[in-house]
Order: sequence, then structure tokens, then C-alpha cells
Amino acid sequence: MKKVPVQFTLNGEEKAEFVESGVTLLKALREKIGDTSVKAGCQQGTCGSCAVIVDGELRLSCLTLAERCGGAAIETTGGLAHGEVLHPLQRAFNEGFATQCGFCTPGMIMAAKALLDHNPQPSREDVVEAISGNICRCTGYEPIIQAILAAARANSLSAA
Amino acid sequence: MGLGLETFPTLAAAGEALAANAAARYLGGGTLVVRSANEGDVGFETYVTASERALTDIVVADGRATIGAGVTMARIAREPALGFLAPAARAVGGPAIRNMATVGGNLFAPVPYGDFAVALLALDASLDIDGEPVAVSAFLAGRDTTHAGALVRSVSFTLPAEGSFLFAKASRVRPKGASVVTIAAVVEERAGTISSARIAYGCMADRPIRAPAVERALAGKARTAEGIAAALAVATEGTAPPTDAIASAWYRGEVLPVHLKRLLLPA
Amino acid sequence: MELRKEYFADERKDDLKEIGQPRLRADALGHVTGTTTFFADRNLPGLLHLKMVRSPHHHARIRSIDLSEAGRHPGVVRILTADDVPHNVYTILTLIQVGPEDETVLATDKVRWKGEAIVAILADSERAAHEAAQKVKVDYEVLPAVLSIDEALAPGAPVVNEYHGQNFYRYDSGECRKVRFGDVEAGFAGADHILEQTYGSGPIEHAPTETTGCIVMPEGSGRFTCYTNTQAMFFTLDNTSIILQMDGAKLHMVGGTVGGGFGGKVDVTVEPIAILGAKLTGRPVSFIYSREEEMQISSPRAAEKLVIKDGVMKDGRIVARYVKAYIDAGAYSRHSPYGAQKSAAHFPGPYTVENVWVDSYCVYTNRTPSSAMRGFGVTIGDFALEVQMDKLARLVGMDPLEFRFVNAYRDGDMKAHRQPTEGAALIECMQEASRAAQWPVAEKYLQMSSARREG
Amino acid sequence: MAMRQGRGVAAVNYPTGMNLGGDPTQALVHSTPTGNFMVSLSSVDLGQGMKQIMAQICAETIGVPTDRVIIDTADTDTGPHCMGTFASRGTHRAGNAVIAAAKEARQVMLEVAAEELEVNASDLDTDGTGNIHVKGAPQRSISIFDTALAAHFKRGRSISGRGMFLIPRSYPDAETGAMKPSTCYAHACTVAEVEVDDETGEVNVLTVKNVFEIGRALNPKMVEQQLVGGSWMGISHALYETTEPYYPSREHGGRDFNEYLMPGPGDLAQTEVIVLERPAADGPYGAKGPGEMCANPQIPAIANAIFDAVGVRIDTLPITPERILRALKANGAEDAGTVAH
Repeated sequence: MKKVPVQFTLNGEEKAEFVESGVTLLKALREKIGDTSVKAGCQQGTCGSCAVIVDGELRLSCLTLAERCGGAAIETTGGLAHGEVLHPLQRAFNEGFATQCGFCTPGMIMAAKALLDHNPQPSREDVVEAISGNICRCTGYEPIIQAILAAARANSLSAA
Repeated sequence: MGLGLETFPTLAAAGEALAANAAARYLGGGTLVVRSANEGDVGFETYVTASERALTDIVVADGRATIGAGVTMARIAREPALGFLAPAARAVGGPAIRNMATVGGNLFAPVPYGDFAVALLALDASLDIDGEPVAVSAFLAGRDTTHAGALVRSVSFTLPAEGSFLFAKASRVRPKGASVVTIAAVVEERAGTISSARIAYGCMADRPIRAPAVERALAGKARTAEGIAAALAVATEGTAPPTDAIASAWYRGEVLPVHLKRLLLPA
Repeated sequence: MELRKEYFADERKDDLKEIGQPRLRADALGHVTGTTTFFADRNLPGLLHLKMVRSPHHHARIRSIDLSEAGRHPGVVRILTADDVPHNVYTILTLIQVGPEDETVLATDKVRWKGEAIVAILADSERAAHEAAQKVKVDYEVLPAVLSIDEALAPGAPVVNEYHGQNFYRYDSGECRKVRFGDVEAGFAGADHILEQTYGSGPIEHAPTETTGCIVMPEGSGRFTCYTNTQAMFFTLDNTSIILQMDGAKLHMVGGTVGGGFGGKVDVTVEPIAILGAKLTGRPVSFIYSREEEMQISSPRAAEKLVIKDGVMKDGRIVARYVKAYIDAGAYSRHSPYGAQKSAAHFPGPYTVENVWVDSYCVYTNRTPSSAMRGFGVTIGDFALEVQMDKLARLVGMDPLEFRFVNAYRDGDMKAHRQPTEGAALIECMQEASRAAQWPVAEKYLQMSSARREG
Repeated sequence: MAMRQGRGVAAVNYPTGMNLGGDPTQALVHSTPTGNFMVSLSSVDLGQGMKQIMAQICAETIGVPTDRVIIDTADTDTGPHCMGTFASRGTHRAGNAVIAAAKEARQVMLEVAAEELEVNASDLDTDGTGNIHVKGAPQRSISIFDTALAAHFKRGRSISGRGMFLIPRSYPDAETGAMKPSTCYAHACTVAEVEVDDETGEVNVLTVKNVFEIGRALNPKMVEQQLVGGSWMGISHALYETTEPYYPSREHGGRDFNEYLMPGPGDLAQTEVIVLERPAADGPYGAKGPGEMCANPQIPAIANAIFDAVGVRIDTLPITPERILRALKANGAEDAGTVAH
């Protein structure tokens, strides 16, 4: 199988890898780089468990080819915390009991981060729209919506 | 054999590569073709894509818009000059899909997808295929035959008059759900009556279709319950809705006039 | 959420230190940082990918299987067939002596549902496995299929599963699990009204975000470590041991962190074949359902059909309840014989009815085998019962909530399956619902207690 | 167009456990040299929070804070047998096993502390924060840290315990069906309010008010998570879900999360959850298993509310817009909704 070089930053760290041509970013991250915070829930683009942020935009890593990400800045939930200091979204999901099985959580947090990065004070409707591509089977979504709104409030308090 | 990706500087070069390799598929945003590969479609082994600049351009000038086939739904949704189209662009997928899904890809999306193509059909858009203009209606009709495998460079259309573009999508799941019925319309009014109407449906056939009987029945009528009654009576004429996991053909046929009525007569 | 402590306060001491405290979940930190290890979060060098070739027919005889071309496909390491499986015909509940063994791990001469596993391809890459799967040639003789409960039970219906011999599970009680309590015919004879209604449901998928799967590592010790998302570690280990005729001491199941189960991960469908693959190739093997497999191949909640006939008095008392419940097990038993008898025990619901007759059938059809799901044997029955209760209330002209108070079970009441009621709390739930939903009921119902009957 | 509102009620109970198969779970508890406690199990956490709840149960029983307890579960090399996580049995069965094991470990711990303090073990109690003291004389105390050290390095004792919870198998009587299918029962009553579009058959669930009686809320926030999520699944079952939309036809089964329908975050009902606690005599600290029950009562409550709204009965799940619309058309849509509440 043909291998091609690809270079990008993952959560601020330079990565340079030879990947199989045509391999998805999902597989490159999980199997090559070892970032298993990115989950394979469907590989169809219908569940959002694999969502990552590429150059500031939410994308599905299962439908993105790794070699098209050359030079990109990629963010995943696996790189969101600074040591023991959690990102406000992570804190809000934890303290708000917004995670049960935890499988959808990393993708859900990426979807929420993509929202808050562009819109720090979202309405409930904005939050609903932002997570609409992410499936959660455990929580009924309400705790997740509340956690994202709580993180936004925490952000605004710390900014004030 | 493993998969591979080949990137060409122009669409024309990509087209030549595709013509030369039966096991190659064009890769746009990836939402259709990469999924297919992930799910075990071994009918192709090469992704072919083009980096041509025009594919990602949006040009709005002199009352006309030209959108590159590689422009994503998210970009259209936030393009101020195309504000009227934002609801149609936002009807596609969730936020991540909209950052990936392209105008070109949407033209090929099978039912129950392809909501944006419904909007393009109502706008009577013209496609640039190999430098030749092709009406979107003709393209869609020949999507699996004469235009199978066509590489679309861009779509262009005359900007509709302010307030004349209407769009509605009924789905089971909110805010992101596959379509039960999608309706796009360009309805122009003069002196209280409809001077012209173009109506397009999604999910009322195996691809987006126009509703000529409705268009004829609306012409010259007022946008009132009485005025549109004749149009609603022929709403399903010429349709052949699919049955799928989202809805049955029967249901789609039953609710189409309801959604058409609600679109034409806003509360 | 609101905890209403005033109910049953005298039955409870609220002096505990850790119990009752809203402690943060210790596992949530791993979830929010993406560091929780799910079974698939392992990269094992030399990993083989297992893809199943499945039946495209509801019911067919397999005339022949030609693996010659597939076997030569680049990247294919091994193809497993029924001949490789030491004990190929199994049933999960054999561990609790619920037989007969009725399901093939890999099909031999027949397939009984569209999606049934036939051969397993082990390849270096998923792509190679998919490609080779296209080259497996199976010659089928398509047979007439039975796709509904009614078709299955019709006289002369084709037999779905020869291990049973008829299209229903035979209990020691006969063609169905029975509950007989009081004299249901006498109850109907004395009733003011009789209402018989039929209810139904389609199959329902658990749809966990993490699909069913496992990764198996052959260890130097001759043992096999299987990272799995099963809901039942020893169910899986013991069934694998039987299927592979392998001493259980050679098996090491590691799991316990599952991306949603809801009952969908209690079947033993991936581990035995993956461990077999690891044994025969000496390499680690991954067998993970695709999303489409999870949706259409993994067992759903059974479709059901329920016929409920009730006798009710003008004052609202239900005096007789007759239930025929049919569970569409699909082609194989899995957990369905258990579900059907759990269902039998559930009727007549949380109500005290003196005359009860229940027949609960586990029916075989040429469909995806169904199995356990959240509310197993109860969920669809509760839908039917509670819609029936609404209809009965309207039939006798009573408020639907008050009607339920009239019939609610209390401590000490004998249930149809002959256990005295203990710890009942239906009445209090309804009292609180009346308050919370501002659904007024007569004062006498608010004075009722589950702990005793008035007067 | 008319949006018609209606409300419906349903009341249910739910059995804990799978007695018809025999229902065992075992647990082992031991202390580390510095007084942390390991619980070994083979029970599976599906996301419902089994590990956290077992830690709280063990901590309560031994008398230490929850964060001093570590759960090691679902490894068949180290964990004693558990039947599995299903049948609403996890908390109840494993919880009882953990209590039994923790009681035994606590007894050894108190005996070691008694030797250190030169008193009788029966005179000792824990304070829940990591200390053991003489009842009525809190100044005469020893930390659990020191007690564990003493057990390991001085007294040669194993602060450990074995726990076994078994419900023996019940065999139904072939003729009468007499059987003991489960142990305790959880209860619920749900009132749902819906709005039905009588031109399209679409249903909005406006509110669901759920009252659940669950024995004991071992961790109220986790109870809430599960009940809220379950309530959503109940709504989902009522109106959306099936793998085969045209059952018994096998055509058009959903293959992905676009085709397999479940309510999205924009479809949520205003959900209220109220919890009552009637402790089960045989439950761990009175707990019952509410994990399955919580998704059941919404289904009939919604079905009944739809009837209340538009006067049609849909007796087949899921209650799709199509089924409602067909029933409305069969009924004559203009007469719908006139049935008295």
C-alpha cells in the first residue's frame, strides 16, 4: 500500500507521519498517532463520535482523508486539558453529569468547542444546532445542553 | 488493493484521470464517497480530486451568483450575499457535515438527501460542466445516464427578487433529520398576484423534480388560501415519491400539499 | 430532579454518609478527557480484521461455498467456515439449561435469516477483507420464508428452525408459558363490560454509540486475552469455552467499560469467532460490527403481538384479564424463551386482578434473531396494558388515573404468578403524579396507601 | 391546520433481577497497606455508573469516604463471578454482594483496630472520614490508615471480605405459572402532554412528568441521569424507533443514525423527574433497579395523550405520523379531537 507523508499539528504539537494513501483522519489519529479520544461510532458521518476541529472548523474525521490535512491545525478532546486543568467544557460535562457511557463525549465536546470558539454566548437554540450531528443514546441530550450553557457562562465569568 | 488519493491542479485533469481509470471516483467533500469506502464499497480504489481555485469561489455580481462546486454548505450559510439561501444550506446535515458537504456533492446525493439541489432546481440554476452550461433540471434528469460521472465546476443562477425564494424541509428529527419532503420555490408577485412561480420538490421522486402543474396553477393567482387551492389540488401531479426508512410514498404524497400550503401561506 | 422524602419516611433512615450523596462519578474524568479506554482503543501489532460474509436471503439452503478465489486474495490470511468451529451449534442460555442448541456460529447447510453469518474472512486490512468477501461464492437454493408471527403459527407454515421442529419454543408447560390464576371465564361471565384489543410493535434497536465488538490477543502462554464490550463477562467466557471446546482457563475476558449496552451486548456473537481466528492464525484479531451490522444484524428488541381481553365492572374493578403474548424471536432463541416467560410473569401488570390467564409464546420467524433489550419482556406489554387501561377507563366512564387507583396492587395482594405483593408503591407514584401534573383525583384516592387496604 | 393538545397517563412496575435463571453475583473486598479498599468484581459498567455506585456502597459499609475505594471490575482473571449487567440487576445484585464483602472486611478492620486500641471490636465505630473510634469516646481513636498498616505489618491480618448474593433459580409451575420471577419491584407513573398536528400526524411531546419509586437513590445525580435519559428513550420508543419501519416487511430498515429515527436535541420534551424512595427489604441500602423501568411509562402515556388529542388509537409501535394520519383519515379528520377529556 502506498504511503504518503503528512504533517499537521495535533493539539498544538507537530506531527509528521507516513500514512496509507486514502486513509481517513480517524484511523490516522487512532491507529497511527494513538489519539484514541476520537471514537469510531459509525464511519458513515451519522453519529459525530469522531468529530474533531480542523483549522477552527468542526469536521468528521471518519469522512476526512488524512493526507488532505497537511499543514492543518487539528484539535481533539484528547488534547483539551492542560495537565490536570480541565477545559471549561470538560469541567461542565463532568460536574453536570452530562456523560454516562462516555463514548459520544469527546465528539460532543468538540462540537461544543467549535460552537463556543465562534459564539461564546450561545442561546439554547444555538447549542441544540451545534450538537445536532452528534448522537447520544444515554443522556437524552438535556444534561449535555445544560453543560454547554454552563461552560459558556463560566467562560463569560472568567472573561469578565 | 488499498485506496489511494490523486490530486490534480485542474478539474479537467481530474476528469481525464477519471476517464482513464474505471476504479476511480471523484472526491469532493467526502461525505458520500468516503462513507462508501468505509462501508466496504470495493468498486473503486482511487480517489481523484482537483485543487482548482474556481471550485471554491463564490462570485455574486450583476444580479447573478456563481458558486464553485467545492463550496461547502457552511460557507454558503454564512455568505452575506446569499442570505436567502442560508436556510437551504443549513438544511443539510449537522454542523460538521456542513463544513464538508459541497454544492457539487449535493447534486449527486440520493434521496432522502440532496436538499440544496432542490433549492438550485427552484432557482433554475445552470451548471458549468466541461465549460458548457447545463440546466440543473437537465442534469438531474440525466444524473445516472447522460450526465453520469459529470464533473461540475460551478453552479450559477439569477438572484431571485427579495423575498421571493421560499424553502421548507419536513423531517422527523430536529434540528438535523433526513427529509420527508423538501420544497423550494421562487414565487414572484406583481400587484397582489403571482406573476411566476418555480416550485421544486425533494423526496417526491428519486431525485429533485419541478412541479410544473403547480407552477401553472399558481400563475395569475393571489397568494391566499383561495388563490392557491387549485395549485394544492395538483400538488402531487407528476410525483413518484420513494418509500424509505424516513417515510412511505403514501405519507409523502399526503403531506406534500400540507407543507406546500404552509410554505406559500406563511402564518 | 426532585426527591420527595415525605413518602415512606417512616420506612427509611436518612442518616447515611456516602449513600444518597451526589458524588461526582469517578469515571467521568476519563470520559471528558477522552482517556477512558474502550475495548477498541488498542493498537496491537499484526492485527487482523475479521469481516463476516452474510446471507442475502431470508431462508435458503446452501448448496456450496467456493472460497478458492477469496482465499487467494492479497492480504487474506485465513477464512473460517463452520468446519473450523469445534462446537458449531449452540444456544446462549444453555448455561442455565435452556435448550435446545439451535443456532450455528457459522452456517452449514442452511441460512435462516437475511444477515446470518456464513464465513469469516481474516485479513491484514479491512479493505482486503471487504475485497475478499466479494469473491466468496455461495450457491443458494432459496426457500420459502416466514416473516411474521401470524405466518409462523399458520398451519402448514415452513419450519424456520429444525432444532425446534415447530415455529414456537416448547416449554415444559407446552407451546407457551402459562399463568393460570382464579377462574377467568367466571370472571368474564360476571363482568359488566368486556374489551378485547390487539397491540403490536416492530423490532427496536439498542443503537449504542459504540458498536458490538472485541479484540483478541493470543498470549505466549497459550491463553487468549479478549478485550470485549460484552454486558456479561462469564456468559461470554463460558459460551466461548463451549463453542470452541476450549478449557475456560485459556480464556481471559477483559471489559467493563462499555459505550452503551441497553441489552444489546448480551449475545455472544463476536468473541468466539474472533478467538478462534486468533487461535488459528496466531495473530491478534479484531471483530467489530459496522454501524449497519449493529443496526440490522445485532439482535433487536423483539417485535410483539399482544391480545388483551378484560372483564370490568361498572365501578371500575377489573375482574378478569386474559392475555395472549407473542414474541417474534426471529430465527434463533438467543434470550427470547426467557423473555417470553418473564413477560408471562409480568401480567396483569401492577394491578390486583382475581382472575388471570396468560399464554406467552416465543415464536420463530426467518428474521434477525431478537434478544434482550432494556425492559426485556415488559416494555411492549406495558404499552399494551396501559393503553388498555385507558380504554377501559373510558369504557366505564371513569377518569383514567382514578381507574388505576381502583385496581392498583397493595402489599399482601396475591399476584397472578402467586407471589404476595411486597414493597408496592404504585399508589404513591400516582398520588404524586396527580399533584405534579395537576391532574385532580378524588380525595379518597389521595388517602390510599400501598401498605394497607382501607376499611 | 390545527395543533391539538392532549394528555395521557400510565403507571407501571418493573421487576429486579432474573430469578428464572438463578441469579448470582459475587464480590471480594480487600484493603491496601495504607487503608484504601479494592473491590473486585466482574460486573460490567455500561455507562450507567456501576463502578461509582459500587464504590459508594462499599464506602458506606466499611465507613470510609468513597474516594478511598477503588473498583476493579470485569476482568475474568481477577473478578469473581457476576451473571452480568442486565435485568435491572446490577445495582441490586452486585450491591448486595459488595455489602456482604465489605461487612466482612469491616469486621476484620475493627478487630485489628480493637487490638491496637485494646478495646472490644464491638465497642468501635467509624466516623466516615477515615477514623475508627470508641463509641461514646471519640478521642480514643485510630485512623484507618494506621489500622491497615498494623494489619499488614504487625498483626498479619487480611482486612478483606467475601460477598455472595444468590437468588436461587425459580422454576415456573407448568400448569399454574406459579413462580418467583424477580425480587423487588420499582414503580412509576408518567403524565405526558402532546400536541398533534392533525394535517401531518406529527407529534410534539410538550411535557413528561415522571414519578419514579426506586427504593433508594444511592446517588441522586446519577439516578437523575439515568431517569432523564430513560425518559427520552421512552419517548423515542413511542414515536420513532424501529429497525423495520414496515414490519413485517423487511424492507427499508435503517442502516445509520439518519435512517434509524430517534428524537434529536431539538425534539426534547420538558421533562420532570420526581423520585420516591420505599426501600426494598432485600435491596442494597434499599435500592431497587430502575434502569429499565424508567423508559417504559412514557410510551403508553404518550399513546393515551395522542388519543386524548385527536381521538385515534394507535395500538402499534412506533406511533408514527403516518399511522396517526391514516387513522385520522379513516376516522374523518374533522371529527377528531372531540372526545371529552
